[in-house]
Amino acid sequence: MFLTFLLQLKNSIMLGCQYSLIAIGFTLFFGILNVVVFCHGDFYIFATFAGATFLLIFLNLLPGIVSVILIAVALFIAMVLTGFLGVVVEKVTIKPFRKSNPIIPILSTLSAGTIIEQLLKIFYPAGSNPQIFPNIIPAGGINIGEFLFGTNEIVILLFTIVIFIFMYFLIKKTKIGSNIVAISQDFEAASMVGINVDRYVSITFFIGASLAAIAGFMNGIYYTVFRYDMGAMAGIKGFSASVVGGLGSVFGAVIGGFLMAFVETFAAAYIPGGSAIRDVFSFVVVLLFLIFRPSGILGEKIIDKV
Amino acid sequence: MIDFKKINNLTRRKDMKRRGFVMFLVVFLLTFSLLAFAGGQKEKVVKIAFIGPLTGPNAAQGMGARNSFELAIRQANASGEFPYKIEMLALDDASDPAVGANAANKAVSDPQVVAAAGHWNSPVARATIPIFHENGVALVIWGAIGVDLTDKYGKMYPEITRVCPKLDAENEFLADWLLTKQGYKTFYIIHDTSSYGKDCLTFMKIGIEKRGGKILGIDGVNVGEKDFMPLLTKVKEKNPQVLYYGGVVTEAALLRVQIVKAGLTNMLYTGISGLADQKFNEVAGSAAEGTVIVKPGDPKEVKGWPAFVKAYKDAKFNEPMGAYGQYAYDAAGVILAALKKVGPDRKKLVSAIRNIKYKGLLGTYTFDDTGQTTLVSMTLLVSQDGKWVKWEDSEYASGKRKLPR
Amino acid sequence: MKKGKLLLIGVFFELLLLALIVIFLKIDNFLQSILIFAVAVGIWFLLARKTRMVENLGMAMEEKRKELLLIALLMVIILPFFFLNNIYIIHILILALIYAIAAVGLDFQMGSTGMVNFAQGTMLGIGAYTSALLCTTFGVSFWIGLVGAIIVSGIFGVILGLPTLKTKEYHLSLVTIAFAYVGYLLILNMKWTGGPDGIAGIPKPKLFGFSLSRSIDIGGISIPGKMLYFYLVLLALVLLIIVASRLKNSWLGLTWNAVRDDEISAKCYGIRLMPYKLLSFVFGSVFAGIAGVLYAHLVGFISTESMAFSVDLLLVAMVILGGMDNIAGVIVGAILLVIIPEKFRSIQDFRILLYAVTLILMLVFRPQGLIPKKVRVYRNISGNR
Amino acid sequence: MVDNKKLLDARNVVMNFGGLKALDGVNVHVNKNEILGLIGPNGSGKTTFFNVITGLYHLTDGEVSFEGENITDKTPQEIARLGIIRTFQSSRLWFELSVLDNVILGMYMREKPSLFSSFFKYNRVRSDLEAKAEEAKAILNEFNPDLANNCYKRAQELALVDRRRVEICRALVAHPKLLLLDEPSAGMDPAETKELMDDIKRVRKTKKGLGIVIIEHDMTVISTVAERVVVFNFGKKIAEGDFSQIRLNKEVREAYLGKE
Repeated sequence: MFLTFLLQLKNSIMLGCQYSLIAIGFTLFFGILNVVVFCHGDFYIFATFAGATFLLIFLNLLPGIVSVILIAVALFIAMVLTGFLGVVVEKVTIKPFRKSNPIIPILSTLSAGTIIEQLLKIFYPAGSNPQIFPNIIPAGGINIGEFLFGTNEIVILLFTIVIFIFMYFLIKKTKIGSNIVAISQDFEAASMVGINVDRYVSITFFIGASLAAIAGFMNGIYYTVFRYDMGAMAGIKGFSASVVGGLGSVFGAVIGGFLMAFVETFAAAYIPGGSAIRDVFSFVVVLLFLIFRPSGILGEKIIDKV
Repeated sequence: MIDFKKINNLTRRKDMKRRGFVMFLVVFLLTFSLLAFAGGQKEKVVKIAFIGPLTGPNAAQGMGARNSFELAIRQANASGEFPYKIEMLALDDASDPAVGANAANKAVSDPQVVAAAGHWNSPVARATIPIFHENGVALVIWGAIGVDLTDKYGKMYPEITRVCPKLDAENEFLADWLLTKQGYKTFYIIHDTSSYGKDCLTFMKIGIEKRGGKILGIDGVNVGEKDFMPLLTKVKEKNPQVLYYGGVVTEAALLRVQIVKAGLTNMLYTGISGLADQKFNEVAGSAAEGTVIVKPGDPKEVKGWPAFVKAYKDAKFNEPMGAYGQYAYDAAGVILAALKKVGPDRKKLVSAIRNIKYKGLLGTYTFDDTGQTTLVSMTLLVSQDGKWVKWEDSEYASGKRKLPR
Repeated sequence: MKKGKLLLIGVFFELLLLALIVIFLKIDNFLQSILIFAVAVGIWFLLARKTRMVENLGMAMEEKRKELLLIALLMVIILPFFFLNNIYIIHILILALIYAIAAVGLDFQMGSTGMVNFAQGTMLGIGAYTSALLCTTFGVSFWIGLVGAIIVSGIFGVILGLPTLKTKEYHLSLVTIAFAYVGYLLILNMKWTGGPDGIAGIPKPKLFGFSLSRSIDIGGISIPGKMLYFYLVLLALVLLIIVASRLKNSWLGLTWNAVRDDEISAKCYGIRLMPYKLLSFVFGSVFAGIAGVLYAHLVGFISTESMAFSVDLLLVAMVILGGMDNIAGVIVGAILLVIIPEKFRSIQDFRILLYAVTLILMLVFRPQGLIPKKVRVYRNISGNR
Repeated sequence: MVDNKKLLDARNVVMNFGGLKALDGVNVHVNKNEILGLIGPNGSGKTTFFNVITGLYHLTDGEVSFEGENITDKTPQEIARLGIIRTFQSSRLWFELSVLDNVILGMYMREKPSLFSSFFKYNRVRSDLEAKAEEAKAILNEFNPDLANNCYKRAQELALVDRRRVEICRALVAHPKLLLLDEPSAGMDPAETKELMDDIKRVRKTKKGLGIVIIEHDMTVISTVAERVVVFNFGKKIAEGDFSQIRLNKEVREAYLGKE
């Protein structure tokens, strides 16, 4: 009984890692440009495709090389590609609309997402079928009594923690971070004091997208099966998580991600017939937050300036 | 008629240019009207409609079936037994009832169409059956296995017949094998929330309980779900002997992989034709080993099979045949046989198809009073070394390997 | 410029348009349809460049609005007669009109009040399910089903609208997205909605005794039931257009726009935001509900596919493409986005891709839509234009 | 001759944003028929004061009463309906609407728009709106004939001066009892400023009993139009009186004029 509870806890943490990584991207983008990038989930699935492709290439071209290095390289490539994708998407579908009605960027990014998804489906070999993520992490793991902790799970968990720490330092301790923060506080002012806003916007999108890439890569490692159309839902979940945590707050995004994961997992596990409508529960949580605390857990209160 | 002079005067500048434009407009108008109203006047052809998911999630199944169907038509034309040219009118239902309804309307509104074969998804069939009934066009279902399609609609409407076995037969067979032959006792059922999954649940449940098996739990998952760990952790606690999944390949494979991850190694994983696709073995990889499924009538049995496969290859289609190609092929065969008997007449064809006795690829087709084919044969497959192997010649049957218990 | 001549120009263009539409629908070949489209667009640009045709047309629209609209309506009425031998096209036309109704409803939020709403398709589904359930389980008539659907979708409109008290822009969009998913999943997983099997055998409405499912003969030519349904839907659309334009051209429309353009100054002029935002949601949902009913009784079958998220997106795209806060524009957008994909069926897999690309191009090069909104004109005041 | 009945009376108003005290117990009153000038360096809390009066900010402490009625806890809408109308520093028109529509919407509070009538008495609603349009056009014409002539322009297409004019028209047609002008002359050249001041004077002549509070940086405006001046600094009222006295006030000089 209690063991099952622990296992469910582990499951939700695994899911939470992915959600929060995606959510951070949303929160960064919103912080700096006040836009919600609705194709973020497609960055994520794109990264899964990229990662899988390069891993396959490596495993076929140079078998017998230490797999750790291969994984690192593949992940790196996936991150870079996705990062650039993010930058391009910003240039094409967000920059032109900085001044215009917020409805417009919502739609432009949405359609950008659709385009990515469709391109994957049409031009990736057998893209409309479920794809296989090469099984690179050795099976097995640590057994603490009945409690099984898989190798890939350990890897994912550690890696996520590293990323969180990295993000913390990036935002708090580096020039890039401070500039990004400056821009998010006041776009005009930042550009006046001579921060090259466009450059930092691009940097932010690169970072956000590559975080999604990491999440996508983990998605591959964890589930090993993926399909072109799995991005949209992941994106919406990430967005929800960032809102629940408080749009604009990185730490909030992390909390939000895990909260969403907990709700879903335990709804599926402990509510009779809950697994079919687990998303209902998470979305209801989102709705409750939006109605009673729109600023989220850590977001600062929204007051419209006069 | 419109006086262009006036219009010219209206538009203030008095050069010839504008007159030119207006004339251009008229010319363009006339040409295209001609272009539009011409057409239709061709040689005498008879069309048979094929409807299936040519796009969307099940496009692979749909295209394979479409090609097989076309193959049958080509052969018929080549045989020269028909005094007219037979054409296939291939329509897409995109697995969406509304689109399917459009397609059905398109089919029935084309006077040259004499009969139709249709649908891989039961919901789409439910949407189109009334349309075919209203217009008195025979519909031979080649791939949709929802039970009510014949049990309910087939009983009411003489237009509806089905050449593929319905879903309950498969579950019945599987349940019988699991309980009486293999003696499994405790089961856990997971199904997707599509109507396919729900029917799977219904009939597997019946099959198990009828034989005194014990169902430890039932859970639904949405199509497109990828995280089954919470569910499996729950299952592990219940510790059943068999996990039955009522659904289709992608989720089935994801589930299979996570079963291994969750350490449920001493549990049999099983399902029906929804899993019957090589893709499952590819995607689930090593985890797939030892999965047992039931699939209607393994065509490789019948002796016409090699010829059929060869013909399909020679036809140089881009897509593989899919799991339901042979049924589409026989659906075409049934329609053509009836056509040969009564000629291109919608009304006559309806009854002709119902009462046909046709020797097809998979066997001899006759239809009962619900329009369901009486031709039923089931094969049991087990995943062995990344392939679906017939149970009889598998190492599991020979005892070389053991099924988990 | 004489008014009579203006009228003539207007009529001429409308005839041209009608011809184009008929031809476009008649042709089954993808390339030909593209070609026609290209030619039409080309001619339009030539005219706009080189002649006064277009200005005059604009003037005609101003001066002879009523007459031209009437003639246009007549043309729409005769449209189905071109396709007597092809019910399929009439079916498509009906779908176009139905989606137009839903899109006009969505425009109350997106265009007039400036709130993006991704749950309009869900509302359509709710309306459809309400009527379907009433008609199949309680066997009531189409009309009672319609009334029921209007009430229910109105109520859900209030429910969806309430969070707007607290949320704006992106948060609001998330509210609607969440609402859409929750609605979809609940209907999919509940017993009494038929779950994934949906609801089949929804009866065709009866009009003065005879059912719209069967065709009737009038003076030799048999008029298919579909065509009567077409007129039913057309009637609904016209009535709802009148309602919509009255709402938009009265104080309600003005206040909606005020809320859209600047909430704070709206407050400072005594405009209470909440009731107006709610109203726009309620009206929008009711329109969607009516569209849903018409849809359900047309297809005769309703399942959650008809209210999937893609439908929500499609409706939003219609409003954007056509032109926000402009009824005519929205209707054009709806009709285009229903009819053109039917031509694209021949290039199956690329269809959705083309959608998305067009939408982005649209947003970049003409964000105000095909037919941008116009400023309100007050007739009888001195020195007009 | 000014009749000295208090129109607006704000007693020790305190407004806190987190730590920072934007308003620190200021007492300001406005009489009928008078033009009160409100001056002070940037960030001294002038605009905040407007926002508090109009109910956009909810004040931390103190009390505001209007014609003897306590409006401290009223919503912006209610306050507007009582007759306090303001303009904004960065003019806040409804930019996608035509000039005409902007002014017509100014008359919103004089109406009781009802759904019923917009359906069933549509023609009456229209004719009523057209009457409103006439009135709007008339007042636009008073301020600037070209405005009346291009009354179908979208507000966003207007020049700054005209935007402010439209804003004032919009405010006037709402029949205010107290009119709050937030830096109406900001970004205008002297000539335009002059016209503006004439406009303001004309307004106070035509509208009987109207009180006006005007925030300004431009001392010439204050000196010409304001009968009484209140000086803010760091959220406190540091001086009050007519301009001639104020300019001699030592504290004010340091705080404010010293800067110029």
